[in-house]
Amino acid sequence: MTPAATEPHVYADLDVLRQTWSSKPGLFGWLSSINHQEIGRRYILTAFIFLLLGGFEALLMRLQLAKPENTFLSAGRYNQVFTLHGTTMMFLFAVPVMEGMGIYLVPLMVGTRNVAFPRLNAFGYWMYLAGGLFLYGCAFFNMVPDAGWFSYPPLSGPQFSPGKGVDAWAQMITFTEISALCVAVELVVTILRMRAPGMSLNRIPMFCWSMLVQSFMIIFAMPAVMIASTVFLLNDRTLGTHFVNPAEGGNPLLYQHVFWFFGHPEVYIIFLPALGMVSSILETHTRRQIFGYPALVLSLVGNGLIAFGLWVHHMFATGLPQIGEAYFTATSMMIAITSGVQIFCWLATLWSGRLRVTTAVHFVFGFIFIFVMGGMTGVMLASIPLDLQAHDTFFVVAHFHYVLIGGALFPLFGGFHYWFPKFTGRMIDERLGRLSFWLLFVGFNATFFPMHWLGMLGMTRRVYTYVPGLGWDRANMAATIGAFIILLGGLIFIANALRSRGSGARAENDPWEGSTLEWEAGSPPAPYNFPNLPVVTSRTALWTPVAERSIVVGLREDRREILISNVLDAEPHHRSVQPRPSLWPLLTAFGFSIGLAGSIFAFFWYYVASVLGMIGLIGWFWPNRPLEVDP
Amino acid sequence: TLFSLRRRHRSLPQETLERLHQASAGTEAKLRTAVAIATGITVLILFGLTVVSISVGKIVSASMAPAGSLTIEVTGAQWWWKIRYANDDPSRILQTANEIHIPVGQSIAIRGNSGDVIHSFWVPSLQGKRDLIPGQPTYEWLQADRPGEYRGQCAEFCGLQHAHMAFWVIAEPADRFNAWMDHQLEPAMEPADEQSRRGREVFLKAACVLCHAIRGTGAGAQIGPDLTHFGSRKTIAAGTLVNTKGNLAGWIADPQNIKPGTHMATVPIQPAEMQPLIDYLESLR
Amino acid sequence: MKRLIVLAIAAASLASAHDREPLRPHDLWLAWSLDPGIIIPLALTGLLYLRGATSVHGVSSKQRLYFWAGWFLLCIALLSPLHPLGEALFSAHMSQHELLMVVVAPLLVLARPLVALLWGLPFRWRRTLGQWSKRVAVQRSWRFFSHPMRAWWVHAAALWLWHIPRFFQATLDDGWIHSAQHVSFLGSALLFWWSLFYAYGKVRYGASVVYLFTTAVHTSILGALLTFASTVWYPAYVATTSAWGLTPLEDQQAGGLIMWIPAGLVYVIGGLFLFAEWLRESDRVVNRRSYARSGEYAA
Amino acid sequence: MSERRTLDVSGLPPYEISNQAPLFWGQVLMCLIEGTLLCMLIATYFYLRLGIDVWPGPGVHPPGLTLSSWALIPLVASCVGSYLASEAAKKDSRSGMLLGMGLNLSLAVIFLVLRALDWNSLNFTWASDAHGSIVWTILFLHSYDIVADILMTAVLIVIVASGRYGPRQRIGVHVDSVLWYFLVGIWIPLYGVVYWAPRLIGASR
Repeated sequence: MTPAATEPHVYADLDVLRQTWSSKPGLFGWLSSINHQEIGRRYILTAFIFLLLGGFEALLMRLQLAKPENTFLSAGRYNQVFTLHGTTMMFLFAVPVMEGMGIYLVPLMVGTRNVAFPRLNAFGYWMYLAGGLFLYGCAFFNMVPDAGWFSYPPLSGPQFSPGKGVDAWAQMITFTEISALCVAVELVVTILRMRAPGMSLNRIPMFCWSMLVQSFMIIFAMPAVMIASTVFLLNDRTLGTHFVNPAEGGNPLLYQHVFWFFGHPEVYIIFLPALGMVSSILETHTRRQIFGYPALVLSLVGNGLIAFGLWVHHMFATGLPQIGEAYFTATSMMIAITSGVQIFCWLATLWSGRLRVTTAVHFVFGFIFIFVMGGMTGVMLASIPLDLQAHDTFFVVAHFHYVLIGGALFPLFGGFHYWFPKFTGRMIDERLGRLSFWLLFVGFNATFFPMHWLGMLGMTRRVYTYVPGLGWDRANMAATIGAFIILLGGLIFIANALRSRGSGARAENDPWEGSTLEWEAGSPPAPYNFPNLPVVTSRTALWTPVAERSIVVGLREDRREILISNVLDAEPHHRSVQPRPSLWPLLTAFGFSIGLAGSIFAFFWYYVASVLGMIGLIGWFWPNRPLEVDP
Repeated sequence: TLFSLRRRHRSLPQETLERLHQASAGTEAKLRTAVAIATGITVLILFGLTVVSISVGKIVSASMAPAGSLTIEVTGAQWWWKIRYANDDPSRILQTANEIHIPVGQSIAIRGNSGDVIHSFWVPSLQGKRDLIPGQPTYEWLQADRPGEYRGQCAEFCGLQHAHMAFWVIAEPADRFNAWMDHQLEPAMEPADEQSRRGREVFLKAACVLCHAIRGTGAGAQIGPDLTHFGSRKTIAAGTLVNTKGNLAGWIADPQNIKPGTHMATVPIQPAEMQPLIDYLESLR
Repeated sequence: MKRLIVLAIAAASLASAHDREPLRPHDLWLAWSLDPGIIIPLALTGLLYLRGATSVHGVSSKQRLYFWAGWFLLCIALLSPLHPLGEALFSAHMSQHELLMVVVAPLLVLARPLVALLWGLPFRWRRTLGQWSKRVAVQRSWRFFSHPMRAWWVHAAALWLWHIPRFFQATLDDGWIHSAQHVSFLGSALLFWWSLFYAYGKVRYGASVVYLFTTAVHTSILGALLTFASTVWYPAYVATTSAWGLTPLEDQQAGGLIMWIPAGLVYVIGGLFLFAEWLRESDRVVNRRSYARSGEYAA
Repeated sequence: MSERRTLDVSGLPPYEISNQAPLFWGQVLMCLIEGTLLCMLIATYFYLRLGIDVWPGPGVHPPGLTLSSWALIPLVASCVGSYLASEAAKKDSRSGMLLGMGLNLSLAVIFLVLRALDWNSLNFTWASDAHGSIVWTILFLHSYDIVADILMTAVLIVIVASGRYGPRQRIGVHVDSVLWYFLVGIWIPLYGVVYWAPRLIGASR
């Protein structure tokens, strides 16, 4: 850190601040860290490892499907692989990686020192890690789920899926849900109550808005999947309840309703943060304030609201009341309006700004192109007569990969390049970045575009092989080749990240001349983020000349003091002291994990989880020594 | 558009950032109009598509099989299809498997059910999907306007051999359909030669009868597909193999090799008995 | 202060017993209600507002628009053939209820007509009413129930309880119970919408969005239950729906769908409206703070 | 060294024990999560009801009204204890907190005993049929939450009684009360569903 003398506007004792906010040294410090940057980085890194695993599984599937009657994978193995692929990508990669970006960036963007509940944050990460290890650990001991990432009963029920694979799947959901819910709670409070003075609602950066809406969606959607996976499925399997057992009054469709009540919002939970990233990248790179800020915010909120009314469109084939078709189609179409507004606002921003083209912008263009295509097939699927043909075929596979890879992964990669200097303190190599973009872009389209065609020709999803002579051979081969181009692009992406992290050019605080507060912090930021908390006077905080902005003084530096502000206009309300690093979140997570993992074998382990968890929580909340008493 | 946009902006000289950060009020107003118009057009297009979609749905459901039409009960099972032609006259109820014959130009009612997990009944060229759900029947209808053979497949993941759960719909003119129906209603043909007679004995002696039925013989089990007119079907093992003697031999000898996980048991048959058995089954036309 | 209008509506609805004979399609357009028990209170409310709104200052033209739109739709809901149609079709009955709860109620709340209505009254009545409303007990209980969370519960309870088959069935058999149902639907909806808009001022619009959203979810779950039910909940409609080309089950599904989707859409629009107001308010407030006032970068 | 304009916040209170504290907000969000969970169970109850003609199944008695209704009295009354405790926490009155939490705890335990007696009198289990499954799940989850909050209150009593508490622990007392209000409030609709629904929508649909 540069000494205070060269930073003319620092009114803080940096040494004291650093000592107060740093994690403890050594392994103990690593395990007990509650710093949002460290935990955010851990989330992102762990999620990328799961992305590699999920991608590897995808390659296995593509190899198996490259030609008809292939015997590369057996039927059983293929079912396990696609189950793991879907589960990994949805629960262990896509949601956690967005959470990680949020945990890292939100406190910086709103101008505070940490998330609202730092220990909860650490606990959430450990639960996520434990969930991932649990699923793959079970797989290692041949308890591999094979009923799909959706695990519809009765197929996933006790009768048709003996063994422990599905139980492992169901309990893994609990781990990741707990983690996602923890993050949602702390981000909501961080964004609503810990913003820098002056950052009124209409000045919150778009990325923070997207994380806020996403967090609320998590709060309302994730309990549903816990009901579906734990209460319905796991209890039916291990305790003998009858929620989805038609023989005793249960109903398999109940599971589908509840699962999709979660499952549809889940798509937006993944996708909304990506929209926020696109807005951030575009604002900085077009060097103009993002066009249509209120419209963008409202369409995010609208997206979040409408997403909860669409779950039925995953169930058209189950035989819905005829009279409802018009309603269901109309609502499903409606979600296209909010997405359309976003796209138009970005185009307007591009049109009237002065664009600087970097790798991040490449990914944004790739996103717009792919996502618009995915949106169009989405509109097609909203039509019930069409959906009844395309449902559960490769057309749908193509559609949601266009929406999820195009709509979430490309912006994520763009954001990764954009914020790389902030994460690591080094610039990422542009040439390799563009190369990886083009490979990913071409490979993606080569892989997934033919799948539209395959679906039209009647190739259903989740088949481990197909008979020759149906006209599916060539398109499948093309898709497999495309998958390898994606692999190449991905490898270059990784190589670039590793290489730039070690030997890239040193990054300044604000290499892109960005508009939001994170660029005022160091690259990478000091443990306390800002020497003095900033004061915000406009929507594009950093583009306001320094002379027009104030900084906050008067927060104590010798303890972890933060500023709590009002929701509406971020008027400072009171100060608050945050807890110190602690091993208890890890221990609590460990206790819960042991119990939850054991519970797939016997109910008794829930009591173990409760007792260990309770002991952990008591330790967590026990008054510190020395006691923090205020004067 | 995007890439031309990109070029346009790259060629422009840099201006001072302060002037760029905030577009002028006039530009903003123009952009606002443009975005509003674009959104309006989107809404109109979506509205149009909704109307089109709904009217297509109406047209589709308008040709739904009227009450009293030919009703076929389709029951999904792990990994084959049980087909039952319903009839008020119990003697004209027909049970068969993996192949549906229908008369051309008539709307046929399908009543879907499942004996185990959720399957989905789908003939891409004739109709959309309908899930088959244990414990609650679902309804669908089919109509073929031209004679022909249409492939159908299970469209809901249903376990290990979901990939090998196909069937064929064969649409024929009404008279040929009726002839087929009458023929199918008859019990199995008496073996015509010594070889087939031996084959029937093999069948009835072996474990085959624990699962399969051949009307007119002692075999009446309902666990696996009904084989009364097996020889007349296009495929073996729910669309997995073409129905030839060679394929049948391979299938009986080692079903797990051809369709791993299938519930068809490997029944030990002496090599000398295999040929008669095959000849017998293939003679069941 | 809303209770006055609630009383007026109560009086209006009390007399709104359904006719005994179910409506047939060919009578549809002639089946306007001429029940004085409804017409008189409605007309009286209109007259009072007309008189009051001219004599009191500060009633904006927007408020007038809201009031008259709400009043007109209230008349439509209670006097038009929709009302007798609700005797024959569950879906029509549901449309009537939703009209009251998600269209009329928010419009009347936005119009804030109480002052104008008070001014429409003769002076002495106005003074008595004013004094009565200033009583501590009245003020307190109003404050208690107009808290958004309590209003949320009251509205939710009204909605779910009345859809219990035997209660709903009872409304069709007895005019008084039916009126009680309409009063509790409209009254609780007025309370609910009022609490969202005014209970805390604009500062809490964000919370209002959450209340609206959760209401949208629970009503859509009730609608979905009606839609996916395989049996008819309200046997009273079994005999009457076929005249309108619907099976009783289809009629019930249509009713459920109306509650689920169009009503849900109104909640979404209402939520976005509140959210936009919230943003606008934050802009106004923040520019009052000297340290945070935006200079040339005014948003 | 160029001067920068500053905003001094040293005059603001260093903590806040009220509904403005971040911990309160976190608790409210946790309650939203738990509330969503329990409301989904209510929806599940009715959905399962739709598919069955006789509810609860033949031979199953609907859960009894007597004990469950009497149990409401200590439950609702225990909120008074919570209220006293949270007001005392705001005023930093140790005896007040102890009194409030003690009252809350003892009434909650009485409720729990009544709940256990009532639960014990059910003539069906989770494995009897779908009705049994959902009723047991609702009772289990809610009781689990109640027990967890009782334990939390007990721990807070120990902390406060030992005198080793600061503002953070007082916020804890306040937030504990908020959680208790939620658990009491959410029980009202759950009680209606578990005990009244079989009577109101049981025999005829």
